[in-house]
Amino acid sequence: MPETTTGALIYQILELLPFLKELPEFLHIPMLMFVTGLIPVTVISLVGLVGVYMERKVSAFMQIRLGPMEYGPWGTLQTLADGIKLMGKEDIIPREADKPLFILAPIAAFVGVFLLFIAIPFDRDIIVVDLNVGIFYLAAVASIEVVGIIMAGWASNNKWSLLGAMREAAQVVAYEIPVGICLVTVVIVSGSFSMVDIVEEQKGLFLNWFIFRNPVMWVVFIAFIIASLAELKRAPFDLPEAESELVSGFHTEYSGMRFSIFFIAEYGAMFVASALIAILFLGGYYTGIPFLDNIDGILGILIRVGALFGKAFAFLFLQMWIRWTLPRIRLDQMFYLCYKVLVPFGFVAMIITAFWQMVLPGDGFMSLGWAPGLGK
Amino acid sequence: MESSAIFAALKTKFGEAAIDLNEDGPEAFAMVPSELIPDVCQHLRDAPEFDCDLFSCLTGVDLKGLKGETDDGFEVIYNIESTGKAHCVSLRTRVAREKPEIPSVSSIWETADWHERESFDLLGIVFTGHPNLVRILCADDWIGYPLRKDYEFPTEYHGIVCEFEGNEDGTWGGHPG
Amino acid sequence: MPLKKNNGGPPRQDLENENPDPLTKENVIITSVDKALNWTRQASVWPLTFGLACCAIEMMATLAAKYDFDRFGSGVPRATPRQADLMIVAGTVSHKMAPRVKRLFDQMADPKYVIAMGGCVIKGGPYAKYGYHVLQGVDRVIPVDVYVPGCPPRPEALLEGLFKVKELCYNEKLSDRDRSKARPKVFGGFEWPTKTKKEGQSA
Amino acid sequence: MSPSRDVKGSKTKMADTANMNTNVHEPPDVRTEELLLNMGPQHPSTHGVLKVVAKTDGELVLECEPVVGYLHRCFEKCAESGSYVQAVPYTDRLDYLMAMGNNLGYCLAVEALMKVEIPEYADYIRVLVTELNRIGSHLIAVGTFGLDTGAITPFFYAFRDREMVLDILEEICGQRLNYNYIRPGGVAYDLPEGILDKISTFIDHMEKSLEEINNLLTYNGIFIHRTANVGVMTPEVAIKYGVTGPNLRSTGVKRDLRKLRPYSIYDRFEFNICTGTGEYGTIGDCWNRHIVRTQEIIESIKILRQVLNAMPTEGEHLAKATARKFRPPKGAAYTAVENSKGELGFYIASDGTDEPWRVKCRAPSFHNVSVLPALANGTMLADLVIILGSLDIVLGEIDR
Repeated sequence: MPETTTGALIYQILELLPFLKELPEFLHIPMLMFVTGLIPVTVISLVGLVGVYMERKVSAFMQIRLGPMEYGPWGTLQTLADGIKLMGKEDIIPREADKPLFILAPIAAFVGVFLLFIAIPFDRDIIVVDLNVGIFYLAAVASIEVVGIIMAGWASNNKWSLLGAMREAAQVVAYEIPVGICLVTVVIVSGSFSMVDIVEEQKGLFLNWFIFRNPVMWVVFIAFIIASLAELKRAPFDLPEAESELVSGFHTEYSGMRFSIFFIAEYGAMFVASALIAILFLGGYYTGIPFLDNIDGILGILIRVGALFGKAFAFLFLQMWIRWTLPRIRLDQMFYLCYKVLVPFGFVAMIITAFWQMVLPGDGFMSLGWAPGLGK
Repeated sequence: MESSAIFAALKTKFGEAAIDLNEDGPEAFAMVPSELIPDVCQHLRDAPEFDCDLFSCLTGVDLKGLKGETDDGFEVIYNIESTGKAHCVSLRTRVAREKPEIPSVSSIWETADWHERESFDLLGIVFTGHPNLVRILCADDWIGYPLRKDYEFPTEYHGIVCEFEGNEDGTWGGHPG
Repeated sequence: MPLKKNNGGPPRQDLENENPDPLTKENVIITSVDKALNWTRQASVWPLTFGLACCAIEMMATLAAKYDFDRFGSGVPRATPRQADLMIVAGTVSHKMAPRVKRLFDQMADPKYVIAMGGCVIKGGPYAKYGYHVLQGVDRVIPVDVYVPGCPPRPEALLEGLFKVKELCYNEKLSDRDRSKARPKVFGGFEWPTKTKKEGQSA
Repeated sequence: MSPSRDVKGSKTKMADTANMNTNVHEPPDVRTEELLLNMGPQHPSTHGVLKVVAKTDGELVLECEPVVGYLHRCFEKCAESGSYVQAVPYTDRLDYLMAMGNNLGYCLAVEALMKVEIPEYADYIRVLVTELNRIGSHLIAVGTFGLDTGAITPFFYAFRDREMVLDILEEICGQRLNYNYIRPGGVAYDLPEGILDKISTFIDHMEKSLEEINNLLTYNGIFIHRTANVGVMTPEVAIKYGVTGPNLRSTGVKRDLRKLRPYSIYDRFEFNICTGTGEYGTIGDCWNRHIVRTQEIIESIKILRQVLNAMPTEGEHLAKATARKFRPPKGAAYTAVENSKGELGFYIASDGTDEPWRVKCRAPSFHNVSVLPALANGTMLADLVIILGSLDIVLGEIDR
């Protein structure tokens, strides 16, 4: 295992694609950037396709319907058709819109999500860059998407869009705080900012996962799920695009390809958040069963990547379940939940965690002797 | 309170000559001169024995061409109800076609506001003292008062042909083809 | 896959002879691409949530559990015209509403299709003769692709209308992509009503 | 403009500022503007083609005004241009969610003019179909109110049950929405065979299904937070604006025309007048308007049970006097029935011929929507949508 501090994946790609070394030297860095960039883009697009299909099927089954059925077996080609159709639609930029901002906005939103993927470890070695400030980086970059959305709302020159964008700004700024508290708590437990280190810390039996580390990590876990829903503007926090109130919110004036970029970015962000929940609290790419995690070779990689994807999709399903069940909350209630519920509870949990770490440094419940001998 | 008792009380308050009663038809009503309408309505709402707080309906009727009717003006019918005492009152008044003006009762019941706008919109009855007497159902620039019996259907509205196209054999309906 | 020639929609002008661009003339590559693109387009016809009257309730019933528009890829009703492909004009169009219908149609991105749902939208329906304020057929304001008669049409009829739209999508050629030119001519002219005061703000 | 501030300014500048009619004490960069929002006629939550012009300060609605008339279909002109029976299909299209109730209201008004006796069997059929239709109408109200709050799934559950109502009504009269079934003097056709069993199966199902909808929506915590204490209507405000039906009853006023002035044969059945419970929020708020509708579904089921028990197996379904062309005597009458939205009144003036001289419809939604500014001014934009949804308006009868 290489020391995962400077991007193991890049070195692996160099090993896999020896012709890169034969290229002129000035092309090395751009080609590397291109190849490594392709991976997040592919993952985002695939996740977008699967996510939208899943959303439609999940909603259908919750609403006693069938959902897409006609195109492809069980309608599996439906989202592909939607995507290609959207590319072929007329591209409308309203005359009164702020043209440069209008064009840049979806790109900014997409870039925000793209940058998130860089720091997500799919396996010990499958990570684009394992930054030593991984969590810090994610928290910072997650806010880029909101810039795109505010740009979209402003540039559209539409009152509904503007209201949606303002709601989004207020919402994201508010929920950065509980998200930050949750991340800090995790860092207190793991003792590292690096994403790989955080997962490695949870290796072993599933009781090693951070959610079981101390009695209050549950609170942090739930607070993080709620806050991530709000950051993702998913129901019941879908105020920026509240269909019954703001028509379509910030993307009211967007059509065709630009609209689909927003859409893909949204689903990409949903996946990142789900994966992040798995990484921070539920052992990331580890299954929690030691003999499975210790398998080497391709099979081991598949198991670990599969474990992460499985956990992430479980939370994706949770997000959809919540969306299709709950009504939307109001703006003031959203702030109430953030500042008067999540922030205080998160703070208390953080302080208790800090004391717990001081008194019982080590493996949480494991160190209490509940399951002797099963540590890592 | 029976409607006959209400009408008797109204007669004593506003004078025998002013109010004409008709209790033969399917609905008993009091015919009130148009200038007295706000006073009668105010009294009906405020007097504790009447307490008519719910304004049910306001109907304008064009009398032009009605059989056995010499008047060619408009009749306006007020249906008023008391939710507390569970009795109903029906008032009618008539205005001339040339000058269809009735004092508004929208300050007495909020409901009358939209009803009077509707009667103005469809029949052209002017309710004086109404705070916002503009068209409510038809488009703002609509011409004519459609529920008048002498209303002529429009042939064109903003470049759109409005004339009724039946089928060639004079029937009405069928597939657009 | 519905491959037979559509005969449900109005006749569309053939632009092949007028088109000087050799690239868009039909050839093997273009027709294959056409087929693939048309397949995606007919597979995902997103309707605009735009209900006017009784027919809108039947449109909602079609979207709901028993009939389920989503089976055919149309279960994504868009609230904004920019993202919709299909405008189902469901319900009576009055003269007051006609400019808004026209504007919504104009705001939609091409390629766009229109279903006239119900008797009122097709030709005034029961209000044709005495309904002074009812537009006698929405095709006097916007071009209509498929007519679905009924008062209101059953959800099955609306689904049939959707299949007709899918046929239209499927049979389209890249050469007449600019459907704004290929649309049937609208009978009546249309201008915005001139208004003296700002609409909706009563004095 | 204080002269001390003008000393440094040039002469032209002084002239300019003197012409300007602005307040100099206000810092120029914190001035905020009011936003004029046109909600509708095409908007997902205006339940049709209503337009609401809202003056907002950010998310706060300062003033709002409903603008109606986008669906003005000239019902009154059409009704007076044909015979009495020909006007029945036009009444269907007033409140198209409760067509049977409209038919009934219109026919009762015609019958009041005619003074015709209705066969008892026809009366039972009328109550049967009207109460079935009331269940369907309230289900739509419940489902779309859920949509307004952002809960999408309850809408599908409500529509599933409504489809069952529609199947029954379709079997009775051949149409799904606009039935044209109740005629002056009775009903158009006899009941089909075996329909009573289907109805009794349906109402058994409906009782269970309503619990499901209640669990999913009515007692959902977020839903209660969104709707309780929002748009509180006092009885005084409601009566002042002519609000009737479930909206008025939610404020605690026990006014149901089926009890107050029993028409048809409603005096034979036992049922409660549902009023706002105040279980959550205050009486007269959006949540209480919602709960009144769900409870009225149960009351309708109660009435249906009694109808099914007491109903004669066969009989005349249409009075002889109105089976052919008929001419009511000259006169006019106003009759009102309790429709699912409120008091639906018809004022019909007869000139003695077979065509009505004037038909005026007192539509409940016309009044219910006029109260919107009184409830929504000063609330938030999201609440405006909720209040509008809780009033359960149908544009077909507002604009007629």
